[in-house]
Amino acid sequence: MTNIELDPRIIAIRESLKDIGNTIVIMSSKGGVGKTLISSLMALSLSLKGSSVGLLDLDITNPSCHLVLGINISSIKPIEEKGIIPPIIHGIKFLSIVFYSEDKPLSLRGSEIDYAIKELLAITRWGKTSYLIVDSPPGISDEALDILSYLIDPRIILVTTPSPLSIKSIERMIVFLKDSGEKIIGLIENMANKPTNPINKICRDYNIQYLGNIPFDKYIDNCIGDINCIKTTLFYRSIEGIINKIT
Amino acid sequence: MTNIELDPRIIAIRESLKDIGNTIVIMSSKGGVGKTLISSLMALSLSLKGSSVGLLDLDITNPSCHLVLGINISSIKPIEEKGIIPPIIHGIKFLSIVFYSEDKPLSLRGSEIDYAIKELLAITRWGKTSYLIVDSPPGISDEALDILSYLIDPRIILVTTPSPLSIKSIERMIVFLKDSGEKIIGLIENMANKPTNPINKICRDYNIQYLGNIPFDKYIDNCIGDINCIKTTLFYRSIEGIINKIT
Amino acid sequence: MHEWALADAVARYVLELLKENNASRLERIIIRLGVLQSIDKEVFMFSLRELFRQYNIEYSDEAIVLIDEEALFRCRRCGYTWSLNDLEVDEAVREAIHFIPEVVHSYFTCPRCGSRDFEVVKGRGLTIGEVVVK
Amino acid sequence: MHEWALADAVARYVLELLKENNASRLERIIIRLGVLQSIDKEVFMFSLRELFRQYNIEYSDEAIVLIDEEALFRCRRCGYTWSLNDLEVDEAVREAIHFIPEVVHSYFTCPRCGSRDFEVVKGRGLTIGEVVVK
Ligand SMILES: Nc1ncnc2c1ncn2[C@@H]1O[C@H](COP(=O)(O)OP(=O)(O)O)[C@@H](O)[C@H]1O
Ligand SMILES: Nc1ncnc2c1ncn2[C@@H]1O[C@H](COP(=O)(O)OP(=O)(O)O)[C@@H](O)[C@H]1O
Ligand SMILES: [Mg+2]
Ligand SMILES: [Mg+2]
Ligand SMILES: [Mg+2]
Ligand SMILES: [Mg+2]
Ligand code: NI
Ligand code: NI
Ligand SMILES: [Zn+2]
Ligand SMILES: [Zn+2]
Repeated sequence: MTNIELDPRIIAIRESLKDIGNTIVIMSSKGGVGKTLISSLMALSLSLKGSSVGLLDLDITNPSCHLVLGINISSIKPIEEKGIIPPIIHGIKFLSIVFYSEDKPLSLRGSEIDYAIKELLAITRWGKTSYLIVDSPPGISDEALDILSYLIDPRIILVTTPSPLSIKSIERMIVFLKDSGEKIIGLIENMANKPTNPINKICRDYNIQYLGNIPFDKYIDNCIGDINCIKTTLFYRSIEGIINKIT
Repeated sequence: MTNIELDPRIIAIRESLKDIGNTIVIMSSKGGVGKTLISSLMALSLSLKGSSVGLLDLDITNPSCHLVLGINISSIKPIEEKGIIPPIIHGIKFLSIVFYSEDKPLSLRGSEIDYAIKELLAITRWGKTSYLIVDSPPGISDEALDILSYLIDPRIILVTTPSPLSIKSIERMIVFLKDSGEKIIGLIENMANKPTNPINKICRDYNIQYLGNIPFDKYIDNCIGDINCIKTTLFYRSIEGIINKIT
Repeated sequence: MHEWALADAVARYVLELLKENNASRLERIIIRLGVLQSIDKEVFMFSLRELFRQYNIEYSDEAIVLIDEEALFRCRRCGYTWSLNDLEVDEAVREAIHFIPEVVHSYFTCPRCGSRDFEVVKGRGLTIGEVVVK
Repeated sequence: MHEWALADAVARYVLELLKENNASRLERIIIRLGVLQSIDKEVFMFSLRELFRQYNIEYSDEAIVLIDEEALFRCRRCGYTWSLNDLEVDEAVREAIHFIPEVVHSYFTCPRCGSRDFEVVKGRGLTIGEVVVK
């Protein structure tokens, strides 16, 4: 064991995550491809199907899962008891730094992001949880590196759109993940009315499962913040289909 | 003068940027709102109108301006001469870390991003340049903080879409920028067929100029990498309109 | 109160150190408590002793040394330095910061230039200064 | 060759130091040259002397001390440590790295676990060790 790993918080993190069954991380180095919508709706769908599920928003400088699920962060807070216990909202154990940053701007240097993530992970008591869904920011920097280092056996779902700009970006991320032997569950193609050739080709080239496409859904924006509305959308039905495939 | 500022590279940066007329930074803490398309096309439009213009891609871990402009990074390189001289492509002095990372994945911790940006800025010889357009990544971390610290008198163009998730994000960014007295040129509303009420309201509330909307353009993705195709798009015409407003 | 969680992290850390060094007794541990985490020293000390007992960690009463650390900030933009005492901090904000000290960047800006690009030079939270095991 | 640019940064830095300290002469400057920047020592020394001359910086011949620094990497995932000599680096890659040393993260992964999450412990590039002005 090296000195790096002897940060007391790293030891605490191992302990606090030990009763989590599956850790599923939603990733893409491109922004705006739907990571936050997908992670929030996956957590919702798993919860409605009766699983015990946690949702952890690790987009530290731009958290937004609470907006998708319509969580009022000023009235609901984690309980402080030998650490912090995430509030349960729509059946989901939800944790985000917005409980503490209050939707104010939070600009942090990378090393500060690393510190904040370590602290969040170390003091949170998830308890027995079948699925922990983790939302992540774009880019490949401290958040992504921390997720791969500190979480226990993270399994990754990649998200891309068929846009040429997203494609290059997802290829770079795949190489990055494969090099260090990360486990990739598969890839979701978002904002595509049907599976496209370039994305199918990437899945074949890199031997990654194509988990499904999510059509462009012009109603989704109107439903943000209202889960009853969300549940009626095509987007949500697509997520349910994908959940059935991977559970 | 404090010790922080006495990094030799900081002094070199001041020198290397001194002949730049206007530094315009395209920013938003939300990803996928169109920052890269907008910055690349702005540089192109300014260049075609006869201005001397530079384009600097500071999305270090996910650079993509070269993809928009169809720049072949393996055949074209900066020239090394008492520093590096950005190649001129479509009349644009273009600089991106991809010239050195070669479109491979580049995962960097925040402190490494800070180092890379300092190095890039310190050794580049822009020469006399009327406009330097700077593309930036989402989030509010080292790249954004470095841009505001190291560039000389940066003036900011904000980008958002009308989506509720982008709106919260742009509000946080505006507060962040206003607190430290940054100069905001104005805001572009992307993927909106006409100006929307919520974005107009933000502009009024924070006293920011509404620079214009860019309609959803379903042809833009097909033109990525081909500037002749790009020049025929509605997206490009919208950018020309905005350029006329701010120059 | 999350003193328990912080104490548990320290106790498990000592446990691993003892194992690694084939040691049986904690001779000394210096723990700095940065003021941003607002750690209640008595509660923390009580939790730590209780956890040492649970984990069968042998130690003498004088082994545990707690040191307070003031908070100091420095602006990366303009170089200005200030301390927490220079600021008015209301209770709700102090509460938020005590969980995740990094959120100071949401509530404060540099008193001189308004930038949020400042560093917490010291006083962030719990750090371990020195440990001796035998 | 961008030795000139690096030397110019150092020369301007010395100039500011002299001004700040109301000093007139550079007594000593220790410059460490990390191997990743592949700085040609002769070209660098030549450029530095030329620039000192241009900026009217007075100094004695022994004032400038250049020290080579080997590159050392450490994996943040598994703790493994290695040096540049353990790697085969082709010319084009060395060329890319010498401009922006951080792009090592594009070309190399940890030899033990494959992670790109490693740090450059030393040997990154030019750093100033000590300066004395009078
Ligand atoms: N399938 C879809 N149909 C329509 N709009 C979508 C779809 N997926 C995402 N969006 C739009 O993209 C925006 C960004 O989604 P988000 O989940 O925040 O992406 P990310 O987390 O990757 O940045 C949303 O606000 C929404 O407007
Ligand atoms: N006005 C628009 N019309 C249609 N698609 C757009 C428009 N603006 C952006 N896009 C789409 O959004 C994607 C992301 O754009 P990009 O410029 O890379 O955003 P950012 O740099 O903010 O992440 C593009 O690949 C394109 O598919
Ligand atoms: Mg997101
Ligand atoms: Mg792992
Ligand atoms: Mg971009
Ligand atoms: Mg400024
Ligand atoms: Ni507490
Ligand atoms: Ni060179
Ligand atoms: Zn300041
Ligand atoms: Zn390793």
